[in-house]
Amino acid sequence: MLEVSGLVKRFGGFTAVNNVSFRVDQGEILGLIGPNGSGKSTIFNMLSGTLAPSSGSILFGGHEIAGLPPHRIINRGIGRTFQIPRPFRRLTIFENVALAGFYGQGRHSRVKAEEAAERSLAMVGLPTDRHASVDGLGAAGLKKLELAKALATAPTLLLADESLGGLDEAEMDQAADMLRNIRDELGITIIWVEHIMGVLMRVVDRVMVLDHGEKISEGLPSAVAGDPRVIEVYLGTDAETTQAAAAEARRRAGG
Amino acid sequence: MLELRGVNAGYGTFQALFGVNLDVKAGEAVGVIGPNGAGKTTLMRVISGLIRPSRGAIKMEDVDLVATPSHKIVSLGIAHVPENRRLFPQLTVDDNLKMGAFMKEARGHYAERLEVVFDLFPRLKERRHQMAGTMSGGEQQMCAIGRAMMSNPKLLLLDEPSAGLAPVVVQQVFELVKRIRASGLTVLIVEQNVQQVLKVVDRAYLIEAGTIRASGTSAEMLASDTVKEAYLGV
Amino acid sequence: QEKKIKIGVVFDLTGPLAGGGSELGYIGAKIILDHFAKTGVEGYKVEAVYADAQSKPDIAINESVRLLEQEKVDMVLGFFSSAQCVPVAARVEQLKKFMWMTTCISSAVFNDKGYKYVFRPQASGDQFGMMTVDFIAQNAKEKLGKEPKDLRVAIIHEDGAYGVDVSKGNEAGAKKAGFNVVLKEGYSATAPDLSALVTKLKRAKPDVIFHTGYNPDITLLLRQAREQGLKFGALMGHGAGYGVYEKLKEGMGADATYIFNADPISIWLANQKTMDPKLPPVIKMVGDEFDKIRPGVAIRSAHVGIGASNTYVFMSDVLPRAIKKYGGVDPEALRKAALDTDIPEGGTMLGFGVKFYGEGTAMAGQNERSFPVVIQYIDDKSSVVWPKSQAQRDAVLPLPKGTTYSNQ
Amino acid sequence: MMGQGRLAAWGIGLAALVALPFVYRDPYHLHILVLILIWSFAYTSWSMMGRFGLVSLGHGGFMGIGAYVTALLWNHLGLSPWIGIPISMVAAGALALIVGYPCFRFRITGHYFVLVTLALSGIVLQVITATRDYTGGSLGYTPNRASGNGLLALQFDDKTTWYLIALAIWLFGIVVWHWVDRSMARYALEAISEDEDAAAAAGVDVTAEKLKITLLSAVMTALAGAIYCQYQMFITPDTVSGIAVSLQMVFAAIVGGLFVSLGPTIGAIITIMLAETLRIGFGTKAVGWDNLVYGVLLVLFIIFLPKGILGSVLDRLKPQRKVSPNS
Amino acid sequence: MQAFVDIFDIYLLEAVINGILLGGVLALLALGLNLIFGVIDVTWICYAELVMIGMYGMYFMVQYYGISYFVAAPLTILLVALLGAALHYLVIAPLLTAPPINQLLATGGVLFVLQSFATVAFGIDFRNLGIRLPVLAFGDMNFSYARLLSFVAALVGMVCVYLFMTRTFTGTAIRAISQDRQIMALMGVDTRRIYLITSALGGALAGLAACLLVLQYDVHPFVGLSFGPITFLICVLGGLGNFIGGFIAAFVFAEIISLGGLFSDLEWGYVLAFAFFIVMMFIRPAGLLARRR
Ligand SMILES: Nc1ncnc2c1ncn2[C@@H]1O[C@H](COP(=O)(O)OP(=O)(O)OP(=O)(O)O)[C@@H](O)[C@H]1O
Ligand SMILES: Nc1ncnc2c1ncn2[C@@H]1O[C@H](COP(=O)(O)OP(=O)(O)OP(=O)(O)O)[C@@H](O)[C@H]1O
Ligand SMILES: [Mg+2]
Ligand SMILES: [Mg+2]
Repeated sequence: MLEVSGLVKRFGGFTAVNNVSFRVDQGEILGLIGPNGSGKSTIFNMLSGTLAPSSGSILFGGHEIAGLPPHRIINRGIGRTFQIPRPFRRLTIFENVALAGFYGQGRHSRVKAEEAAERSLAMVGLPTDRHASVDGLGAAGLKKLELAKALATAPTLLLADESLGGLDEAEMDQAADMLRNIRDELGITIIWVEHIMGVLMRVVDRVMVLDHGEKISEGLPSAVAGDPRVIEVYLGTDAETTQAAAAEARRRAGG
Repeated sequence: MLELRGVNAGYGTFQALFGVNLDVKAGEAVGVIGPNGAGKTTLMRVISGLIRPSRGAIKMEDVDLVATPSHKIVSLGIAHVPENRRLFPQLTVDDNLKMGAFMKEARGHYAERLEVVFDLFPRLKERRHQMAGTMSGGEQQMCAIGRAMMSNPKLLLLDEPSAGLAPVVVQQVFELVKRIRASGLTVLIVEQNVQQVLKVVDRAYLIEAGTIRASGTSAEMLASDTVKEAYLGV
Repeated sequence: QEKKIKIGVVFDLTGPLAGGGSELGYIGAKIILDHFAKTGVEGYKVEAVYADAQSKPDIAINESVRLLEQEKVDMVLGFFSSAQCVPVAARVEQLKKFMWMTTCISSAVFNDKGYKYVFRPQASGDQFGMMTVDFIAQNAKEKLGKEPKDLRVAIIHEDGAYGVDVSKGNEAGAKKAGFNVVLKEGYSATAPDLSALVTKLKRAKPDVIFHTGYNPDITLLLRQAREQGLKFGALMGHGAGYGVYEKLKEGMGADATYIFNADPISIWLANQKTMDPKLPPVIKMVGDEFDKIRPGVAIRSAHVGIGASNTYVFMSDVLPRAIKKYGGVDPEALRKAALDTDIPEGGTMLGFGVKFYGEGTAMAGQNERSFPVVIQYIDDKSSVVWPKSQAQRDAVLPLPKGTTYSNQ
Repeated sequence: MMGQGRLAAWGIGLAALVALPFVYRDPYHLHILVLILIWSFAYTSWSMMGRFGLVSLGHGGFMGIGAYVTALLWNHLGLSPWIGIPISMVAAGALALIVGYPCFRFRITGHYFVLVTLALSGIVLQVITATRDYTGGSLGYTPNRASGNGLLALQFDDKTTWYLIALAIWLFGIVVWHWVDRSMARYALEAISEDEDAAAAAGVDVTAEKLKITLLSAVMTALAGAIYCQYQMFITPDTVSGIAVSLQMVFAAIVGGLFVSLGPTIGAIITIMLAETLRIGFGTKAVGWDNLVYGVLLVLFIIFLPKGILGSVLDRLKPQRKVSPNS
Repeated sequence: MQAFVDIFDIYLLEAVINGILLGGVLALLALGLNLIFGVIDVTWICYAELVMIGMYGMYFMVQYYGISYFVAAPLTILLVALLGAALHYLVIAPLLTAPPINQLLATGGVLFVLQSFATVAFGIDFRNLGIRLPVLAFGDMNFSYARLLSFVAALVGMVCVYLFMTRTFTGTAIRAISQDRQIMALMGVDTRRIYLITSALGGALAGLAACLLVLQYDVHPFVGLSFGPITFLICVLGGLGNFIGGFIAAFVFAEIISLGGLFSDLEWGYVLAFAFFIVMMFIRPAGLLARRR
């Protein structure tokens, strides 16, 4: 459903994303990993239209979307979360999500938007109370709100940027389950950026690794976890845990 | 070295800490763990003076921190790496580091400290003229730690330093904590990454809903049922 | 019930216009009103209610409406800026109340408006402009040695109501006289820089500059003119800033000498021999009172006299007639009394006479006998040099050799 | 949704307002009331975008266009204000689009936006002054008196008529305010004012939403300018298009309360009444003191009632917004 | 064609140079504002009114008390510096956490206060220092000494401020403070002190401008209106907080006014300058010197 080829992003003289090509299939969860500053969020920004690519093509459902403004892309069905949550603090939690529901789905009906908001909030486990304020949300709550906003836009492809950062382990597991549910129940395709390998490897179907803006590896979790280059630039001594997690995932999938 | 007795603190009418007692001895590395919203960050803030306790005593080497204006607390040797980095996004990396050495006591050693920090994080040296706000999450974390190191502190407060970092870098950070500690610095570190953090600290506190639930050496904590059940959510 | 006339008086006591001359006009009017408050008029007590228009037209409107409708004054008097007189006159007319303007010289105030209740004894702005042009036209050959068609003149003005109106008079006059107008330009009185204008003047090489402005911009223009080395034969000012010699002197020192200024004659300069004998004591009284308020002023500004004289005409001529002949101080009586006014030349402190254009004429309400004079500042004194009938000395024209701006 | 009680309160209030000029006839006070209503409408129009962080100092320009275009069309072409006003509103709207589109497209926000709009009102002021052959320049401009039908020319001598017109216009402004407040567009604009990227990522067409509200606000402001001109029968560049006017709008809206519908109205009442009372109170006895006190009071209001007078009062009355349980 | 040639005469050169000199005046004015508005992100709408008070200070010291110009100047600078500090302490400090629009308005209120204070205290008269500096003549062209002085002061001031802001710790702290005020305490920075230093410095620069402007302009309570808006536009055109940009922008603006005034009407010169500003905002929103993103 998504086909990216030759994607490049330069900031001044610095190339943050360098000639990256990949594809994502319907119903898949693709893990996107790589060292800090390797260009993951930048790719998300280009996919969602927040940044215009310097060059390259992004085909989504057969249409070229590279360089379209964000609202057009969202209306075509790509939803995203931000790595650092960006809630609208002057709106209530419900309004935050209803807003995304209304505009993200092409401004059709307010009723539909509010239904979508209720569904999404319930899905991520936030209260559907219409007056609850964002100020009361902790780190985990804000991450959930990001997800709920993205879901309310009724995406077919969800870009989740570090949905687990700063969560405690209990909540991390919950969140991972949530992502999987989103795929399983709603049939939403997901690209997931995360640094917590123990969780990521258990959930994703496929992994792509970036370094210095270039793709250095791609494949099944177990294969990537064993790739010496990935271990060197990214996993380090975490490699064992990662491989264990990948192995467990394969076992579960197989069984 | 650092001593908290019966500290209450909060935000407006909301109380986040309830009678917290905590000790850090010189040269020690101490961890603080606990679920989201437990009050860990609040604890760090109350030590570095960003918020004021509503009750209780805080002492650093016998100096009463409660009576010290917050901008003077740094010169007592406490450096705080805040949650979410809090860099100055429109300043270059260099200028951010410079801000870390703002105190009179630190200005003289600016050049030396800069060397130390660049040694720790060569990436920062490469990017010294980039605006901090445009760097990746991990680079920003390095910059934040570097900035705190610039003041040549005795006690380093680290609030979730590994959040958002790539596994290799997380390793590095924990290595770094070890090294910092080995160099004689005292470290108080808040982490979600319990397994990892307990490997590098001597002792740890478990905080939950604003109160200290358990404390002990790393080994004790790893073994403790309270920790497992309350925190690891098994 | 006691008989009383209540007069609402509106001037600008704050804001840029206050310093531009409005406050001086206010002082003049107040001296006269205070005087009549003591004596009363034909058994009527005189009470004045003052208001500050703050140099803003909308406040002038509000204050006038308030005075008329809230304070129940019988009439309004005063006003300095034409930008205020235009709307206030329309309002007053609509309310059928009586208005007596002491300054507001723009011709636009009356032009074809057909007012019935609004009167102005003062000369209009284009008359100012034409007066100076006329003076130059009459002296071009003799003093400047040029045929009018060879005379290069520049007309510059601040772009407010006042400057624009005067410049129209300048332009019309220049056309009639057949001058070669080499530059005509307006500028904002708050402009921080006039050097481009000075450069253009240098390029245009005018023999005579006709200028209308307030003190800050006059100082700035002449200062920049000096610094950039602008030379010319004569500078003709037109009231407002040029009417306040003190300020010219402060800003320009000796260079203020030989500047011409068109204004109603300063009452202290008016030819007292040809004047109605009951006026000189009033002039002296105004002078004494003014000195009490503002001690140590070398040349009393014409604005004071304008305020005083024009108020005096109303109090001593129109008002008594309204009471005696038309039985009161209602707008109708005042209007009829004003239309009856017939003061010959020499009958006012400013020298001119008063007779208003009647209803149905284009300038209805305007004094047809008023005229300004041209004075020249020489050695810290101001002397009338034009028209001939009033002239006290011969004009120094062109600027003598050796003076800063002289093009000789 | 409006509660029964509030609806009733609005109803009674309105009835009282409509009845007022038939009971109370002091012309000067009515004059001030008409001015307050017209300005309230102008301030409400400003706050329409101001409340979303789109602080414009260019609204003086829109007001000037409303007033001058209407009056010029009437005087030169004899076009009735009934046609002239819509044309002037279209003109103001066009200008708003011309300046707004690039501003929003290129993400000109905050201080930058404030200053671009400041320059805009500067330009309109200068242009009106410099084209004095048509506009009368700083001498001001007066619509010609209608010879015949006052209704056609929108000219009335009667204060009561004007009071009712101004009241209707003001009410229209309040209704539009509520309409925006309850629309989805409000969510979008609040979101935009906090974080444009995040709003865009939620599907909001940032440029379009901002343009729409700017257009609405500019067009309404032009209407206010035109009505002001028809009432006063006189305009000068300084009273309708100067930077001072723009500042005055911001002042009143903030002092009254930017985030409540009646805030700008309260702001208008307070600033106008205060200025009037102080000016009349001090009279010519203490020249200049009224503005001094006025300025000091403004500063104090802003420091001590940062949410505006009405906003702060309502805050006290209302229970705190519910804070959700920590999740 | 002839008209075209006519334009390129000595007067054009004079206009260009006068534009540069006016640029000096504007640059001097913009310098302090850039520090306050551009760097610590506090809007002093009343900045030009501080200059006005400074001009009155100069006037009274020199004219009334007969103090020599060179003694009065530092006193004035000190006076306005104190005024700047007071402005911060009394008006801005309570509003630091409020939305920026409230700061803008509060200082707008101060603008009223200062104007009417000047009216009440000094009267409505236009006042002039009456110092007449000699003229510099080069053949047919003449230039203002006072303006040259402003130009030099602006240049020196700009270099000093630039060095101060980039080279010193305090300067860095000043640049940092608008970005994250809360966290400054962790750096050992007393935010109140930094704000006071900056406000006083901003005030002092306004005072410096006052000392030089009083040589060229009449003082009156509304003199600030002549400069206020233009100064703000210059700061933004140059890029907020960018001192070199602000310096250059002042000259660009001045040239437009000067040449626009020469080729067309003076009034249209200003319209042109404002329009240029708006257009530039679209082309280079982050200031003249900023690289386009
Ligand atoms: N600025 C604030 N205002 C009001 N309440 C706050 C504020 N910051 C934190 N809180 C509340 O105080 C409590 C403790 O927060 P704190 O940030 O100390 O938790 P934490 O242990 O650091 O959590 P996390 O692991 O998510 O960082 C939480 O309930 C939080 O909602
Ligand atoms: N606006 C910008 N200007 C200049 N450089 C930028 C900009 N945005 C991002 N970069 C640089 O591009 C690189 C990639 O950044 P990106 O945020 O995509 O990293 P990331 O892979 O998401 O890292 P992390 O895991 O730490 O979030 C980084 O080196 C960053 O400094
Ligand atoms: Mg990232
Ligand atoms: Mg925390």
